[in-house]
Order: sequence, then C-alpha cells, then structure tokens
Amino acid sequence: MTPKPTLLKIFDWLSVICLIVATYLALVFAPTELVMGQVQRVFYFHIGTAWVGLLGFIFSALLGIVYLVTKDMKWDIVEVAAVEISVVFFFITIVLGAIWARPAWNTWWTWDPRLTTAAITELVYVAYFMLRAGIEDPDRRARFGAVYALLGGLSAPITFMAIRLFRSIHPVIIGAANENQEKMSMSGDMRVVFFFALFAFTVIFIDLFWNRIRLGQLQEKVERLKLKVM
Amino acid sequence: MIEVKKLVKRFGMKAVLRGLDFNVQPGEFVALLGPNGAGKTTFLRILASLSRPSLGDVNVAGYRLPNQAAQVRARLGVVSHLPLLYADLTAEENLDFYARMYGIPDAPSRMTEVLQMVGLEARRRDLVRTFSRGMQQRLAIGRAVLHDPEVMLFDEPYTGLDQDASSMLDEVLKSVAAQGRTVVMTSHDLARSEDLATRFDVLSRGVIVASASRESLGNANLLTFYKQALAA
Amino acid sequence: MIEVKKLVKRFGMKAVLRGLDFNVQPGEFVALLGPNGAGKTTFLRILASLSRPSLGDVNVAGYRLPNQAAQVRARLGVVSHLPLLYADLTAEENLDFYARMYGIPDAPSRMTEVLQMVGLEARRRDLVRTFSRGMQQRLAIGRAVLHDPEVMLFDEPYTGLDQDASSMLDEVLKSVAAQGRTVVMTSHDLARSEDLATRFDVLSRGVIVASASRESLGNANLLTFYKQALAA
Amino acid sequence: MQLRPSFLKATLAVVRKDLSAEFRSRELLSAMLVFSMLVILIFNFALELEPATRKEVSAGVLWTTFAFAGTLGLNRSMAVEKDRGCLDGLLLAPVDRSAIYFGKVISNLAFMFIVEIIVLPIYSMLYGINLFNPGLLLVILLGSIGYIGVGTLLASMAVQARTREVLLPILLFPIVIPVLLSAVKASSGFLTGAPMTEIMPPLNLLIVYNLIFLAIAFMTFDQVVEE
Amino acid sequence: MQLRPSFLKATLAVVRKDLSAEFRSRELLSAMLVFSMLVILIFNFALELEPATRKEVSAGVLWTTFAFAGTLGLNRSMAVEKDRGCLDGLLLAPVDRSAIYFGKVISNLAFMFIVEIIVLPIYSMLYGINLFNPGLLLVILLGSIGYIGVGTLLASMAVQARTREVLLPILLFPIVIPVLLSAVKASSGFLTGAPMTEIMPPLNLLIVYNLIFLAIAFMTFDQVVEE
Ligand code: HEM
Ligand SMILES: Nc1ncnc2c1ncn2[C@@H]1O[C@H](COP(=O)(O)OP(=O)(O)OP(=O)(O)O)[C@@H](O)[C@H]1O
Ligand SMILES: Nc1ncnc2c1ncn2[C@@H]1O[C@H](COP(=O)(O)OP(=O)(O)OP(=O)(O)O)[C@@H](O)[C@H]1O
Ligand SMILES: [Mg+2]
Ligand SMILES: [Mg+2]
Repeated sequence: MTPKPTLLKIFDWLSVICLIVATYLALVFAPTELVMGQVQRVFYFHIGTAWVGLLGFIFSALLGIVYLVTKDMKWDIVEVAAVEISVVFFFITIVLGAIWARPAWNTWWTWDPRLTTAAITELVYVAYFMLRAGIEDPDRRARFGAVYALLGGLSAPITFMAIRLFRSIHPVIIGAANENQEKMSMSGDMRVVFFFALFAFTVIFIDLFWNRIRLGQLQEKVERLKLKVM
Repeated sequence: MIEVKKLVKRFGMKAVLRGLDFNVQPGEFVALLGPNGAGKTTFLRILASLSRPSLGDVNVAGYRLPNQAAQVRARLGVVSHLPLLYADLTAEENLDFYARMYGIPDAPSRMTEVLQMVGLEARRRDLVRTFSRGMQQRLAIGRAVLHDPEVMLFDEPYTGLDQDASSMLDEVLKSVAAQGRTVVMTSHDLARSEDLATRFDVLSRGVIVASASRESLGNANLLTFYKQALAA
Repeated sequence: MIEVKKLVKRFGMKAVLRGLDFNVQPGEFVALLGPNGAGKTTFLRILASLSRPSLGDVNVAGYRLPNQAAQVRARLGVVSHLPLLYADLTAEENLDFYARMYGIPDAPSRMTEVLQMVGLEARRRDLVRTFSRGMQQRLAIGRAVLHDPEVMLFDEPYTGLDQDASSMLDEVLKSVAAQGRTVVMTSHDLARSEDLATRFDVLSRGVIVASASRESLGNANLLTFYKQALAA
Repeated sequence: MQLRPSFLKATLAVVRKDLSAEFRSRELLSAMLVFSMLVILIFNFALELEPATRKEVSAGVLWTTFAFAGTLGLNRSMAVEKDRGCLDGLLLAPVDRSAIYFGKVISNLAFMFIVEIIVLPIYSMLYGINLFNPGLLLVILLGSIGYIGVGTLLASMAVQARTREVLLPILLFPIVIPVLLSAVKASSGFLTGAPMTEIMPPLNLLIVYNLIFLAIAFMTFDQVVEE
Repeated sequence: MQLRPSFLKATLAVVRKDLSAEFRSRELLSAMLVFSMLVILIFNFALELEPATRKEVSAGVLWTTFAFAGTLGLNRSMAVEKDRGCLDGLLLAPVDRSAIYFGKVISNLAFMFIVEIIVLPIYSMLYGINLFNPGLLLVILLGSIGYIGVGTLLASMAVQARTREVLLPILLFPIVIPVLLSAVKASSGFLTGAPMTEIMPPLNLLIVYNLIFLAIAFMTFDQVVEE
C-alpha cells in the first residue's frame, strides 16, 4: 500500500484548520445580522456547501464525458467520488437552508423554484446510485453512471440559475440581475467571512475528494488481490 | 477468416479472457469446448461485435473489431441460446424485418429460400408465439443465414432441443459447412461436436489450452482429449 | 409410489396430456423421454402438485392429488431447470429458509450434511448471486433433498452443465437412487439416461407410448427404442 | 422426517426471508422512498398547490403517493419470487398456501410502513402541516392493510402475465380506489378536525373493505398461484 | 450480399416492426390508455378538484398523466426488446446504433401521440375545458419529443438493470422534470390565454432541452447498449 502523499497530509490538516477557522468566523467574528439575527450565521455554511456541492455535480458530468471517451476506470472512480461527496454536501445545504428558512420565512420548506430544483438535483444523484447498484458488470456500471451523470449535470446549473429564471423568494446575491431585487446588504466583515467560507469549503472538498479517490483506488486494489487469491 | 491475438476481456477487475490467441481459416468448422464459466459465450460475443475487447487484436472476415464493426456485422450470422425473434410477429415478418436491417435486395425470394431450408415454409404466416422450442430454433437459424454470412457463430445451439430438432440442426450445420462457410460453435455435447467439427479447441480459464484438427485427433477419443487438455 | 390413471391436462382447449397412465414402484429410477412439447414438464408439474390435473387419478407416495397435496409435498423433492434460489441470500440462508418451510427438526446439522454432500461446505456463507451455474445447480439439488424426500422429480437437470458438473450430478443422482428413493427424470440426453435409469418411458402427444426396463431393453440401443416408440 | 411446520412458523419463515434479503440489498425500500419523493414533487408542480388549498388536498396527495410507491414495491417483491422460480419453491413446501400469502402481505406491509414512517415527517415539513395525529396514523394503518392485502394478491397475478411490466397498476388501482377513497376521506377528516360523526362512515367503510378484501384474497390466493 | 441499409431505411424498419407488433397485440396502447384514465381518476378523487381550480391545474394534471403513462409505455417497449434477446438481434445488424435509437424514439413517440390524441378529448369532456388549442398542441408535440427522447435512452439502461421493474421512473422523472415543468408552464399559458411574452420563455426552454437531450442521447446510446 502506498503511503499517504505528503501533500494530501498537508491538505488534511489545512482542511481541519479551515473548518475550525470558518466556524469561529461564522459563529463569533461575523457581526450579527440586523434583520434576521443569530440564525443568519448559518448562511456561511449554507453557501459554502452549496458552492462545492454544485461544483462537484458539474465536475462529475465532465468526468462522465472523460470516462466515455477514454474508457479508463480511474475516471469512473473519480466521478463516483465527486458525486458521493457532493451529494453529502448538498444534503447539508438543504438541511441548513431549511433551518434558516424556519425563522426567515416562517416555514421549513416552501415550493420555491430554487428549493425545488435543489431537491430534484439531490434526487438525481440518489437515482444515480440506485442505477449503479442495479448493474453488476463494472464496465457497464461505469458507462451507465457516466451517461447519467452527464444528463444529471444539467440540473446543477438549472438549480443555480433557478432564482434568475423564475420568480423566487430565495435571494440572489451573486450577480444580482437588477437593483430592485431583494438583496442582503453585507458589511465588510461579513464579506470577509463569506469569502473565507467559500475558500474553506473548497479546501475541505478537495481534501475529501482526494481521500475518496484514494479509497476508491484501494478498493480496486483489494478487489484485484481477492481475485488473485481465488 | 478469424484472427484473434492476445485478446483480453475484463469485467471490472476480473479477466475472463486472458491473452487468447485464435485463428480460423475460411471453411473451417471449429468446436469451442470448455467448462462452465470458461469464457466461451464472452468470446463469441466479442467476435460478434456485441462486446468490446479490453485489449488485443480481433479480425473477422478481414475487418478489424471494434472499429469496423459494421462491415463485420454484414458478414456475420449469429445463433445464440435466445431466439432473437419477436413473439408478436409472424415468421415471415420477423425475417422481413431482419432483411430490411441487413439491406438484402430481393428479400421475398430469399426469405422463401430460407424458410424452405429450415422447413418452416408451411408456417410462414403463423405468429412466432405459437411456435415450439424446436421451431423457434429453426427460425433463429433461418434468421442468422438470411444475409448469406461468411462467418457463423453458434452458442450452444442444441440446448433444450429434442432428438428430431437436433438432427434437423445437424443437417443445417452440415449444409452450412458444406457451403464453405466458416463456423465457430460452442457446445457441452462432445458427441455432437465430434460429428460436425473439423477442429476442436478447448477454452479454459480464458485461454485456448488445446487445439486439434479432426485428422490429428485420429482415432483418439474427443473426451480423453478434452480431459487431458483441462488437466494440463 | 406413483400411480397415475387416465390423466388429462388441458390448457384451455388444448389437451396436453390425454389419458396418461403411469406407475412407478418404490426405488425405481424412471427416465421420461419425449420430443419437445410432448408434455414432460407439464406432467412433472402435476406430480409436484404445482399444476392441477383436469381429469384422472394421481397418487404420489400414497396420497391423492390434488386433495392431499400437503402430504405429498412433504415427501417430494423437485429440481427444475430454474434454481428456485434467492440470489440475495447466502447458500446457508436459502437452506435455512427451506428448512423452516419443511419444518425440519435439527436444521443446522442437516444443512451441514447436505452442503457437504453437494460440495458447497466452503461457500456456505456466500451469496447465491456469486455462484456459477454449476454451483447453483448443486445447491438446487441440496435444497431438494434437504427434507429427505421419498420421491424425487428432476426436469432436465443436465441443461447447460459442463462435463464436470454433469459428472457431479451423475454421482448425486446415483447416490439418491442407491438410497432407495424413487426418481423420475426428464432429459433429452439419451446416453445419460441410459447410464442412470432403471426404466425408460417415452411420452409423446400426451400419452406414454412405450416403456421398457433396463433388463427388457437388454442389448438394444436406447436410441433405436426411442425412435421406434415415436414412429409407432 | 415428514414433519410439517405450523401455519404461523411458515408465515414467519417467509417474512424473515424477505426482510433479510431486503436488509441486504435495500433496493426495494430505497426505490419506494425515492419514488415517493418524486411523486410529491410532481404533484406539487402539476398542481401548484397554494398554501390555502394545501390542507384540504394533503390527505389526497399523501395517499396517492403511498399508492404509487406501493405499486412499485409490490411489483418488485413478487418479481423477485417469480424470476428464478422461487415462487415454485414456495409452493412446493408442505404448507398452506395462505401462509405464503400472509407472509408476503406481512413483509410488504413492513416495507410500506417503513416508507410511510419516513415520508410522513418529510411531508409534514415540506408542507408545514402536522401529520402526527393518532387518528391519521390509525387510518394509515388500516388503509395500508387493505391496499397491501389486495395488492399482494393482484401482484401475484400480474407477474405471471406476459405484460407484467405494466399490468399491476392497471389491475390494482380500479379495485383499490374504494379503499383509497375512504382512507382519503377519513384522513382529511382527522386533519381538518372534523367531528367524529363525519369521520366514522369512511372509517367503517375502510374496515369493511379490509375484511372483505382479506377474506377474498385468503380464499383465492391458491387459485392464483396454481396452474 | 454485403449491402448495408441506409440510416433512414434502418430507422424505418425498426419503426415498422414496432408498429406492426403493436398493431397485432395492442397491449402497449391499451395499457397506456387505461393507465391514463386511472391517473386522471385518481387525481380527481384524491384532490376533489373544484371547478374553479380546475382550469389552472389542468395543464399540470394533463402532463402528469402523460408522464406516468409514458413511463409504462417506455418500459414495456424496451422490455420487449430485451426479453428474448431481440436487442442483441438489433445490435447485430450492420446499421448505425443511432438508427436503432431513432427508430425506437419514433415508435415510442407514435404510441405517445396516439394516447394523447385519445386522452385530450376525453379530458376536455370530463372537465368541460376546450383543449383544442393549436398552441397547446404544439407544446404537447415538443414536450413529448423531449420526454420520449430522454426516456428511450434511460429505458434502455433500466431494462438492463437487476431492479428493472422499478428503476425507470426513478431515473427518468428527476431528469425530465425541467421538460415537464416548462411544458406545464407553456401549456397553461396557452390555456389561460396569457400574452406571448409570458409563454415564450418556457417554450424556448423546452426547445433548448429537446435539443440538448436528443444530442446527448444520440451520442451516448451506443455506450448504453453495448457490453
Ligand atoms: C443550490 C442550492 C442553494 C444555493 C446555491 C443557495 C444559496 C443561497 C445564498 C447565496 C443565500 C444568501 C442570500 C443572501 O443572503 O442575500 C441563501 C439564502 C437562503 N437560503 Fe439558500 N441556497 C440554496 C438552497 C437552499 C435550500 C434548499 C433552502 C431551503 C431549504 C435554502 C434556504 C435559504 C434561506 C432560508 C436563505 C435566507 C433567505 C433570506 O435571507 O431571506 N437555500 N441561499
Ligand atoms: N456481463 C458480465 N459481467 C460480469 N461478469 C461476467 C459477465 N458476463 C460473463 N461474466 C463472467 O465471465 C465468466 C465467463 O462467462 P461465460 O458466459 O463466457 O462462460 P461460458 O464459457 O459461456 O460458460 P457456460 O458454459 O456456462 O455457458 C463467468 O465467470 C461469468 O460470471
Ligand atoms: N401454461 C401453459 N399454457 C398453455 N399451454 C401450455 C402451458 N404450459 C405448457 N403448454 C403447452 O403444453 C405443451 C407441452 O409443454 P411441456 O413444457 O410440458 O413440454 P415438454 O415435454 O416439457 O417439452 P420440452 O422438451 O421442450 O421441455 C406445449 O405445447 C406447450 O406449449
Ligand atoms: Mg455460455
Ligand atoms: Mg420441459
């Protein structure tokens, strides 16, 4: 077994530090938002996980294309890793969103385009795993997974764009189309925390992603050894 | 007619074919023998372009697989243990469909010819649903020879057939061979293989472990040859 | 052990069995031969109480069908060409389930015994999904003998098995017969039937057209006997 | 060794087998759950449920969701038996066939209940309606029994047909609509806090249906599985 | 005789074969039609649709009906190919695999259209809403193409899976919801006589989706049917 690369070890530590710092910044450093109060602190994690989740889904679609072109199993492992981590992160986004929605909109959930498209996106990737579970031949499993990830990848940008395409109560901040759209005013400190959260979750994502790829490779190795023994 | 070099086929980690070499001259009739799970069906599916090789060179009828699959397919007839027929169409409609898919000119006369050959002329307008196992197998063979293929692949064509249907199949196979077509057939029935084939290859654990022509086998028993090949 | 009188089985209008008479003494091993569609499977399914006779008397192991089906079932072991096994359970769990369904006392020791007999002791904790065709067939036989039945029915048990698996099955069948069990087996493989059975019955168009014991057959060839029976 | 297991033991053996197979593959439960979520989602789109009308229709949406997810589960549960001849294996055992029927009913019900237990709180959250109402839970219990009782019988017929991919919902829905209808009525009664005099008629109807369906299924299952 | 048929001829051969098999058995169309009626019925019961709200939701109900009936049809249409190895038979022909894909898409579309043509007047009658609106028909045409286009691809994957009884709706619905959603929006725009500026965005979205889905399916069908 190959030892853990040093860079990965550094990443492991870096992501732990990032998580701690981001938590500190969000819970303590960031100013309390005037309108919504303490619960607004959830925002930094909400946006952080959503960012890496969506990015991972789009990435998995690209990896699907790469697999279909190269037919190299290693891309399948990477694709599964991307989907798996993104599904978890995106689930956290939804849960945090729901927690935030409770005080902000006085309900856990509402059938707003952003929320609905987010739920659909999550279901696409649950279906992705069910498809894979139903196929025994690993090559075919990889191919079907790649095709489905490619189709599913469309739903990630839609989820992102949903609030811009349809009327929505979910606020837009990044590139808000026009000024009269509801917009949360971020103070300078908030902005700092916001960007740090994005950075922190990117680091954490990369670290988990890398570790998950290594796990996939080790699993493959175990399979191979098992076959040799048999 | 068939040239296979260092063919490897993996399902995931598991290598089912591991560097298989296989050559068939035009007009040869090769019986491919081997235990359950040896990879016979897998190998025939690769020759039929239904499955992609993981590694290695495969040439069939002068064309390379998988790149020139369409050319190979036009020259190939396949009989698997499933009938590949539509139960809700008549015998004629089934053949007509495949005739269109192969772009056969003058389809009606060719269809009549084939139906006569497999002895189903009288039932051409009956639904395949109403056919017995033996009759379906006949039609499956008719379907496979419709476009007059140069190479034919048979995967356990005798499975589940009774004596009559088996004799019919014997005759069809002999006539196919007599027309100079190249044939590869898998079977667990050594007696039948001995009757028909001009060459016997034993596939075990993903490679051809022994090969003998009818002449080189001489008076030796095919069963002993097969057992020795596996024991080695 | 088995007494069948004037058995008729219709599917709608079509009579598949038409007044069939059939008797088997305890300890006999009957090979039931016949062309595709003769009604062999239909007949075995009636003996197994899976299908109801349209007319006629059927007695198995001293009980009448279909009225005393439960008593018959407790004394009957069946191997069909499907494995009757759950792919998502292990070998052990499959046997355990059937042991419960047959109310077998002391199931664990009986299961071990059976697994040893069919040579699957080492794989008892593996999912059936991962078994090869031959191994599944072994386990299917293990399942069928679990409750130590008096009568055993085999429907084409050799289909698709290779030489090794077939020899294993030969041995299991011989040991089953040696234990004095009554066996009825259908097969298209005359050579195998000749090796195993003590009696040969030919079923054609829904009736038994010929029956010969091993002794009465003497030196005559089974194939000629079979052909004559069908020609008559 | 000509012992025969008791009715109860045979039933439990079937249940045990189904649960341990499902525990291993989890394919049936996950399929039912995901499908439930999808049906709820599609309903929401299709009907653009306004907050005002939600409370009135949520009993309907809930039962439709259960009905669709249930068909999926029933189909798969019987297909597993049919595919590798296992149904024949069951029928060959020296047990009463109704023990097999009840075994399948109990395991299908178990799957249905698990799905319902997960869907209910999610639905409560999504629509902001408190569904943890003992009356509603009773209706769900009764409605599921009726639905699965007749569904298991019809699924055993459907998997034996040539068109088995499509047959079950077509057979099941028209038969089971009375059950669903009374369940919807009783459920929305409990949800809107209607007086018991309004709730009792559909509830009684539901009980009567359950009894009739189970009795019929009990008596005819034999005929359905035999050739 | 080493001729090869043109792309068009191969596509037409597949369509012709499907249509004549269906013309004989009629099992697919009848199943889809009966199921459509059942879905409409269940909607009506479950939701106790008031005449007032009907007009607003009828586009939604209509599309949900089509979506459910469509899954049934797609599943059966691909199961027929898979069951007796016919899919292998198709793949053995010396034709481009996308010709097979387009052939299946066209015949599935034909079945879908037939069902829609029958369901529309029935729905109009049941709910007293005139659905013969050229705009609506255009939306139905476009929506069905998108739905069947991606559905045929996913059905070819689903029938190859172990859990094929349950997989198709789970794979298909989340992917195809954007198509259904824009179809519902555009349809109800036409039904309520909304201005074209409101109808165009979902209609454009629908066209874009159709193009993307058909392009992806066209390019990946090969991968899905090969071993
Ligand atoms: C793709 C998924 C999502 C993304 C990218 C996303 C992004 C964002 C962003 C950037 C904000 C901050 C807006 C601002 O403060 O001006 C926000 C706020 C919020 N999000 Fe999300 N979100 C997603 C999904 C969800 C989900 C699924 C929920 C609910 C279950 C949710 C609930 C909320 C709530 C309640 C707020 C605060 C709204 C307010 O300030 O009034 N979000 N989201
Ligand atoms: N699609 C697949 N995915 C994974 N493994 C496969 C697949 N197809 C075949 N195999 C495996 O490959 C091996 C060879 O199978 P194959 O069907 O080629 O054997 P065979 O020689 O035809 O056997 P038989 O005599 O039983 O027909 C088996 O171990 C089988 O489990
Ligand atoms: N359930 C059924 N409904 C209608 N016809 C049936 C049914 N089962 C069998 N048949 C018909 O009964 C006849 C006998 O079938 P059966 O399977 O018993 O033959 P068999 O002797 O086992 O043939 P084979 O050697 O091919 O296995 C066939 O013509 C078959 O089509
Ligand atoms: Mg094989
Ligand atoms: Mg038979």
